[in-house]
Amino acid sequence: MTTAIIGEAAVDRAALFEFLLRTGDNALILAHRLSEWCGHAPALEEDIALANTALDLIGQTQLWLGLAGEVEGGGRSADDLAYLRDAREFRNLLLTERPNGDYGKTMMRQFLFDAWHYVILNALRASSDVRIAEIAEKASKEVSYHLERSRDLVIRLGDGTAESHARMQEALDDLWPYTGEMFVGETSDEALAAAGVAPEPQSLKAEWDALVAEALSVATLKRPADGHMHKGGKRGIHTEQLGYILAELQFLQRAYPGATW
Amino acid sequence: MTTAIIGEAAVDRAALFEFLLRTGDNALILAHRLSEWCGHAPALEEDIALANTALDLIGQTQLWLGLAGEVEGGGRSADDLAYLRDAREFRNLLLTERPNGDYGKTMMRQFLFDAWHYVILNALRASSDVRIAEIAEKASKEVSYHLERSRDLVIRLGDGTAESHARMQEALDDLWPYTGEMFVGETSDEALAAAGVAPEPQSLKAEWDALVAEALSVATLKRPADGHMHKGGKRGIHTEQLGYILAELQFLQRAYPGATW
Amino acid sequence: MAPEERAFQERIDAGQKIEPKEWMPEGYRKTLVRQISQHAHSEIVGQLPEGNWITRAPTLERKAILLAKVQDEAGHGLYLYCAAETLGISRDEMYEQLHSGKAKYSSIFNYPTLSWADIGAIGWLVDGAAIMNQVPLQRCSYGPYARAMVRICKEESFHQRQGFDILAKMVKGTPAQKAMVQDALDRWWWPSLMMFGPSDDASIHSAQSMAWKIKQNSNDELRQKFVDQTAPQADYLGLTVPDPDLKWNAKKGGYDFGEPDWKEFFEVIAGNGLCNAERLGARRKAWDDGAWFRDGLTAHAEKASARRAEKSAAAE
Amino acid sequence: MAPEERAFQERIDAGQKIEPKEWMPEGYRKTLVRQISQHAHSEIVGQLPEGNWITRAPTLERKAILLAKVQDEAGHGLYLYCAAETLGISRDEMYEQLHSGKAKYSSIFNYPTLSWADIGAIGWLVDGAAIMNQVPLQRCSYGPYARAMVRICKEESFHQRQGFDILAKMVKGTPAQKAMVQDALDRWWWPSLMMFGPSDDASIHSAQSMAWKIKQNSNDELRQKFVDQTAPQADYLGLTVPDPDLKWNAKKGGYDFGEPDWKEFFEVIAGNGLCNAERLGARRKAWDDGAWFRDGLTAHAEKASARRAEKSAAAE
Repeated sequence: MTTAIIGEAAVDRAALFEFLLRTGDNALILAHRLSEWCGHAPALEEDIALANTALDLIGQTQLWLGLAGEVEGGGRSADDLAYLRDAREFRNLLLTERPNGDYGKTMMRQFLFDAWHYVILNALRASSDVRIAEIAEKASKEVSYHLERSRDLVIRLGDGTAESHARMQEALDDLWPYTGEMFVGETSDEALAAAGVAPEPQSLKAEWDALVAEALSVATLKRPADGHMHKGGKRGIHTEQLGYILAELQFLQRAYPGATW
Repeated sequence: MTTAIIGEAAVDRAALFEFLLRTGDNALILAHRLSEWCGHAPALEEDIALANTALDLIGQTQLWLGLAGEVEGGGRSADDLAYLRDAREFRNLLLTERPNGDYGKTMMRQFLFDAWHYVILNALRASSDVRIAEIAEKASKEVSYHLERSRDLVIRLGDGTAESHARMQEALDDLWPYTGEMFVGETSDEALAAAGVAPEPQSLKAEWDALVAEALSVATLKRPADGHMHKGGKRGIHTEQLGYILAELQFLQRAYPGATW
Repeated sequence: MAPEERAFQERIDAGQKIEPKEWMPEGYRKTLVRQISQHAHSEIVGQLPEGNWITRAPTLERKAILLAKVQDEAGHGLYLYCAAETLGISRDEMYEQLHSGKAKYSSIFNYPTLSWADIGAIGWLVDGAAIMNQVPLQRCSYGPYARAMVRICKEESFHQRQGFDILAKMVKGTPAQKAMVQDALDRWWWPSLMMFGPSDDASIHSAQSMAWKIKQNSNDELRQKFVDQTAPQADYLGLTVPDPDLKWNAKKGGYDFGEPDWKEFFEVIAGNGLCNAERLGARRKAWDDGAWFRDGLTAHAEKASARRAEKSAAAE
Repeated sequence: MAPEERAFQERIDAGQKIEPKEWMPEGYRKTLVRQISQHAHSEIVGQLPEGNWITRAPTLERKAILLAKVQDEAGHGLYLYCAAETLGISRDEMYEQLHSGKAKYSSIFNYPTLSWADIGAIGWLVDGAAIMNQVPLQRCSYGPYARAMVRICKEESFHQRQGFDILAKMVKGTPAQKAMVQDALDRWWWPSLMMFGPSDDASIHSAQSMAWKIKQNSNDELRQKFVDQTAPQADYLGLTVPDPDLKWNAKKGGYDFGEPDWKEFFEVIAGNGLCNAERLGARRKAWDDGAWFRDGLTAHAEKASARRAEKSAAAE
């Protein structure tokens, strides 16, 4: 395998590529789910906020997948990676592809993801790879706002009416088994951590746990027990949802190969 | 424009191609909608019946689009026509692309379509084009069974509980504006009718009206007034639904161009 | 004319702005509420035909631009609802009027978006026509509406350029792409012309609206201006405007053009467009499905304020 | 052993079939109900992973074949529910047990179908393993079950050939297609081996089921047979079975192979497979959403029979 010299550290190019795909795919797939709400949110302010969050995430997708293509060195652009890979080559967390459900479920998914996203981006700001550090610097500002919003809504709906409380608790219980995957390290992660490029996934858990526990407690929601956790996204084993997302997302690029838009 | 000699009649090849696309696309798109129910129907017998109807319709699609490709004379197969045209080139009735809704709506859509399908296929059995007459002969046997089933369910649900009655009436009211299109003739239809290839669409209305009126009356459902009728499908102006159907239907052929399966 | 009405008209004639708390004739208030809320509803419903292509946008860049645009439009809806609220109607009342069918929204959004080129055509033609209507509204006599329009017009002209850019890229692309663009123009041209409304001769409202400086140009004037601006752009793109009567008239210094199919216009207004039921259905569903969400937020706000009151009482 | 129980066992030993109304030990009845209903549930739930690809099947021909297959499976469900009903349990009771989680279905259907090759792999491996289990059941001591199996086995072997055919076509295709097939084998191989259940040493039920001729071969025997049949087919397709321990053992005239990950097996049984919640959720939703439909049919049937009764009373 080839290695890339970044600053001081020599890291495995394939491992770095995988890591960047994961980060970019998370943003892309979650933005897709949020976009599905367009015009259908329960309040105008929510339509605006969702479009804004999706927009931030698409911007981040461009940066992460752009860098991934650069690291890969095969001439693939961010668009090539977004539009011309099939499901097995996607590396997003299963959490990001979960169906929207009701607006409470969408917000709970967002909060659980934002809290992790915030923690990992903060860590990546100190990456030994300056390109990663720069993207993380920009993205973490956006994501800290996402987290502020999704945390706030989880709290208000959790501690709202009996119905909103019940819906949020159900959303939390349904989504919880998809959170463990955020902290599962693949072998490639060790090398990246050793080189100071990216943190080991499990090292982020304590901070995420604390963020989540605090918000859930204010929201009067009960943190589910850590039972079985689903995984697979990082190795391209997805739920059956992803194929449908990609059929839609990639339609034009697939149907009109080689066209520029 | 070129003309095709069929039996005694010389008909416009383009008009014939259009007609065959319409007939094939109706079957393909409706089969797609029915397939979406797979494993989700309200009774096991319904799962079986839906799969069976979809299967018949896919078989008919193969025959109609196969003949369409032959008539076109450009070497396109039934699969090419099904998988490699975009929405504007599809000629199905808007009725066939309406979302499934609840099972009552699916059955109402089926009944309204089956009644028309039965009438037109019966007429096509006497087509001056023997190839069309042969396909119609085979298909009309299948469709007479489809109609028997959907008519029966519309009656049983219409004259069932207050809830099932209300659902069926709502389905009927929602779908009614999509039925007028079945009887709208395009200019190309006149030539086909003159050559005895296919009936003029409006000539089928009386028989359809009678079939529908009889069933609705037994079902204790109120036939909606003939107000504004949507159209466009025959000229490729569809609802926004069709694009999503095709993104899914065509994914593999688009993503893996040239592969054989 | 009553003395206060006369004074009101004199202020308008003098080019002064009317502000929320000031006296105004009931007809003026009603006309504005109708017009502003209809405009706001159009922004909201307008999210749907464009939202239809966000998940299928052909590149990440185009997706981002479309997301930003749709976000702007929801923002415009927000300013406009706020402007209308200064006239003594609540946002919920306006929603109620939309959902019941009492209030209208722009008929153009009852046409389906059938290809990616439609997203370009909406920016170019629909936003283009909207700007033509809205630019004079920046000088409307009602202050909050005029000020909202300043901001909206700036963003809209940005959207229009982006729409044009989508098409400019596509016409330089493959034959299939170029055909998509022509097809989009064929379908959106006439509905865009109809956005200016029927000829003013047919309208009773227009004269009074003109006197009140709510309206500043006739529908036909604006339509002419739109055609004069748009026809050369179509030409630049290498497209054929679907109007055999369209031709340059050197004498009048503008284009002659055909008459839109007003029968279709009134059909769509009457609810018979291809998408009326779906658009309104989607908005109603969003509202109904969101009831628990809004109730939850209200309940939380009440709890929070009760807690604050309790705390401050304890602190005293 | 009570005399009737002894007589029962003697009939079984003599190879006679037991029929519905005849006396049978309660344990025999219970075991059969559990096994037949679990089998029926598997057919029904098994529609879902395959149904996932009907709308995306790559050709019309493949779509038709898959539709026919799924239809057959629903049909198998129907025979099997009928066979179980002869033992005094209703179909609704069996559904209730499925929906409450009391009754199981084959764990294999809790894995996702991620590519078109999975449809081939399910036919080849999953149906292949199912046939291995089912062929001996044609000689099962309970008549209705044995007869249902005759019909089912015939169709299943047809499905298996179709699945193999999907893969045979793909491995001759593009590198991407071939990679899809290898990936499908990698994911479905071990779960297929697990379909035979843990080693019989671990099972208390097995000995009694064998004595009653409900079961005729040990799990390990059938697993060995499956590997012996399937490994050469993988070879023929040019695929690599994801088991480093797999090799031909000339002495025993069969393959040696590795141990499946039984921890995963029990996890999935316990509800923790990737799709458990979705599969059961889909079935529950289908049932709940369909309540009005079934009620409507029942109400109609009652009305119709009341009308017939009235008519025949009037005629007398």
